[in-house]
Amino acid sequence: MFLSAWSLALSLLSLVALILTVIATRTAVKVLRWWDPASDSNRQIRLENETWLSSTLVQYGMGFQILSLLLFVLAADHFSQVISGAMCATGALTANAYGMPTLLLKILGAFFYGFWIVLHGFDIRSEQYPLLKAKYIALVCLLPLLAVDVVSQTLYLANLKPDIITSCCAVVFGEGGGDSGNLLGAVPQGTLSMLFYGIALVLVFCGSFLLRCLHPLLLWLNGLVWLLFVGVSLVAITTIFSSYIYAMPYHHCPFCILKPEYGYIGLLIYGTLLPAAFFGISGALAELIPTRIGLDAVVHRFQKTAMLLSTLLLVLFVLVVSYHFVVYRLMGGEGG
Amino acid sequence: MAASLIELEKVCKTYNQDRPNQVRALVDIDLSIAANAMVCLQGASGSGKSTLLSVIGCVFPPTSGRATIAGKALSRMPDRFLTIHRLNTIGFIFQHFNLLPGLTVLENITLPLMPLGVGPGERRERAGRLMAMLSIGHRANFPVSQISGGELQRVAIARALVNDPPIILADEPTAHLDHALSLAFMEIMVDLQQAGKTIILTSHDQLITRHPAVERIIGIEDGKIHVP
Amino acid sequence: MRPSLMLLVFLGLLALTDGALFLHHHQQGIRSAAEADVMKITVAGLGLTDLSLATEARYTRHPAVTDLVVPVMDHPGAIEHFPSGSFWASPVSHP
Amino acid sequence: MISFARQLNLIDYSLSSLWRRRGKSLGVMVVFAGVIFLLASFQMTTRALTDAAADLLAYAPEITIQKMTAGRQESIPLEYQEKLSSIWGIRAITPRVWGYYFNEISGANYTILGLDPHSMPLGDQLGQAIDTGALPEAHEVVLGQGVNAEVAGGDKSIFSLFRPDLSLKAFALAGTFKAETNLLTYDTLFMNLDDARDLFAMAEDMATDLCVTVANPSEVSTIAKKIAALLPDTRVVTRQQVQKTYQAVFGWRSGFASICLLTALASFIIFAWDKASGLTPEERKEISVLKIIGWQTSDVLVLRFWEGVIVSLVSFVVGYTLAYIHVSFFEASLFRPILLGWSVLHPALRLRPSVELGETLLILCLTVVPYLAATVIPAWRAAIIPADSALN
Repeated sequence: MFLSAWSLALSLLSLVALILTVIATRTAVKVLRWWDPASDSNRQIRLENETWLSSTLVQYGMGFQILSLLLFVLAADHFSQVISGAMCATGALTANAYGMPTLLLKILGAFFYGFWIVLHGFDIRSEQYPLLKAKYIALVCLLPLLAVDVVSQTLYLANLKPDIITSCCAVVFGEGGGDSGNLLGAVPQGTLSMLFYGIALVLVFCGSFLLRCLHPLLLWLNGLVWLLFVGVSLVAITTIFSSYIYAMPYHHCPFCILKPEYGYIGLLIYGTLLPAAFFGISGALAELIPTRIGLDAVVHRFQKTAMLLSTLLLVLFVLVVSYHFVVYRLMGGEGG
Repeated sequence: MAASLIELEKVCKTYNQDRPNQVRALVDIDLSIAANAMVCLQGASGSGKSTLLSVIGCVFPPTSGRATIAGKALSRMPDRFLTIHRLNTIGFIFQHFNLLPGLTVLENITLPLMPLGVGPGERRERAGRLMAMLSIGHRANFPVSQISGGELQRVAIARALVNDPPIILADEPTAHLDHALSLAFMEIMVDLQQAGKTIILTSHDQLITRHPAVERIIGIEDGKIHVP
Repeated sequence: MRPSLMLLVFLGLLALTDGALFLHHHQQGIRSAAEADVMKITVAGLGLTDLSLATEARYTRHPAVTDLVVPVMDHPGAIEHFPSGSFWASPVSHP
Repeated sequence: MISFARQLNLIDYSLSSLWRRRGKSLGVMVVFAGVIFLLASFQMTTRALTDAAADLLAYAPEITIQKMTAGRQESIPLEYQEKLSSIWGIRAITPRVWGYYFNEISGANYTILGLDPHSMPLGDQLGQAIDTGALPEAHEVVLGQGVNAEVAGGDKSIFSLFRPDLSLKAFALAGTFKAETNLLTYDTLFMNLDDARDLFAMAEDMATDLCVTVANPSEVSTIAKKIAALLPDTRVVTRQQVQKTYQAVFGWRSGFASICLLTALASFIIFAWDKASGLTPEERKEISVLKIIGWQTSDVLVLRFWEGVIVSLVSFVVGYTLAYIHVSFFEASLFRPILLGWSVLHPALRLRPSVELGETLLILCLTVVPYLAATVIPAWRAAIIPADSALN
């Protein structure tokens, strides 16, 4: 179903991102082959200029990737009006095998772009550009990821079949009414909410300790717990919190919270969770930067900022996501 | 501050290296210029004078050799760091002034402060002091296309000074000025030297080369220092 | 006033215009809510399946004759050839 | 903080540089705003129509049964009603006669609707939708506003329509639909079931289709399956399918038109690319001067980025606002022919464009993203102009 403004916009966005990344990768390959800081040749001067191009393109790429992620979810919600059996974005995304993988690839892509920008930020702080090789190897790896994303998205759109009345005698019926299947089966709510709040508490303590003292082992642990927390949060949003936001006990959808009917609260929820996770994880990944290259001060300053941001965003996230839940519980919805 | 602010050792600069159109613009230059000096570079066009000025001005690093400018060794430093160093240490005054025609005097003077993140209030204040010193304060909001040659020269000086750099480089500063304005220019340079700046001029103008304040004349020929 | 502030003021003015339009939009919504009941009765009472916008459309006005290509045949005189039929104006001339 | 102050300075400078090249920047902005205006008005019109339809079709008949012969729909025998009596859960079955009447004088198509409203849900309240007069008795008709103006001339109380054999059938005007319902009834003649059969010369025991009302909405799909099994020569259309088809049809049209409009976008992008890459000697000199006095390559890149953002932001807000005004106040007059076909009878369109993040983001992605992408490489080309070219 390409002939829809949404599919067109998504394809255009991917195409643009792909072209920009291909150009950046071309630079990366050239730099990996020819870079020679000791040389004063024209080629070296040109390469030095091209490094600016590649980093700018990656920054644009990240912006486009985030836009594309948001647009993809909104488009899925729109597609649900056309596809048989789909009542909301969940139904549209699970309408074929490529929907959910594309979504995950897009999130992964946005994180990857972000990590690259952090890496680039470290690299250009030293006169030796010590991370240059690593940076451009990472950039070369980014292209296949993006390509898979684009292919998967294209397959998703191509395999969407709108439900149109046809001239055949009997009609093929979709699943029809009711809510169109929840993403996840039954998860024990009590255990899950305890897990969610428990991990959040651990992360807040971890973060505030790390703010005072950057212990390497704890940083790694913190990053790993963040990975876990993202998973737990997504499950918790889907199975617990979303239905309190909708005030509908049987509607569990992680995407409808992005709709205007619910005041775009989903934007705030994902807009705090994902950056918080990004900073939490990148704080740990920054430990990978070797200490001998003299970037310690820069890395430590970044880690402190990252821990501060991730902790603040985490607190905000927990408050926003719990709001409806808590209000419901307090307003006499006991046992509900 | 160290005795010599600018220290060049065996500095070479080759354009289009390893290509048929290779040009050796500087060959084994050894030069040291003390802080607070006023020197004049002299040489015909194509002698390597501008290249030397560029190396001293941190515009590009030398191909080989050591160049230490205001305490920092420039050898094969990426462009990004050269620019940062240039922003902090060098004030340029160009032959054609190189002011941006659409901007006002004030805007032109404060251009180097923009990437430093200096706010508009402080920009105006810093430029105001310089404009008052160079008596062009009444022209602050005039577009540079509407002011006279002598005033243009002062705007260019003000722009070179606005970051308070220790080194001032002036490339043929008096080539487009009449005698009186050239004299006035040299007076300003003398004042700046007394205020602690190191001044490097390039010129053929006898007014400069024979000026009493110019301590040393460095001749350049075919990319080498040549003692006159 | 620094230029970025001027831009902000300009964008603010645009936002104000849009705010006024949004209020108008909101007002319209309230008014149409009052009409919605009558519309609801009409649709349910007559069993309608479409708006009376494309009054000659065979497809959308009523799902009577329906093929994949019908959406683009909007006029009784339209060329029934897909897809070119959707590009050409109907050969029937209206007074 | 330094970084924030620096960005603010760079925004200041990019504004001043846009202002210095105001002819060029204004040209780009006007064209860009025009492209955004076209795409946005189109998207808003489609969305407003589909939204209106979705709101109303929520009350359409739950199931419609149509007889199919040779892949075409034809009249359905009334006896089919009895065959369905075994299905539990059906509340009412209403036979309807539905057809077009082509007015050769005006070239308009009228919709003839014959049914007994009392067996339809909310049918008893249908009187509220009728402006003057009452529900039609025998030989009476209720007219939509558009038909009333054309056929009855506004004040006739009796008029005639042709049967297929060109004999005349006279109708008395029982009333007109309220103007509020124009969007639904503008072209409609609503009459008795028998009169409609008589007008179309249809057999006594036939109808166009059967509307089925279901007691429990969640069983629609099950009941529809049962009907399809019992009456294999029929097509059973559910409300949900009608809704989805409607969305798909308009989605198809809007996609089709978007492709056409994308060519406008493409030419704008080429124009923008050209404007961004054609550096005048003054611009080259400006950048080399900036660089030699201490601006980084990245500063110039950021400068160009802000220029792009400002141009696209202003164009976007202006174009989008104009599109809203166009759709909301001028009935999207530029696009009516494309979206609504060549119909002769058009009710006044009071469109209420939806204002929501998704739509805005969609237009933003279709327009601003290609613009920013098209200007990034020219911006880089400008930014790498070497500093030493200012020295000569």
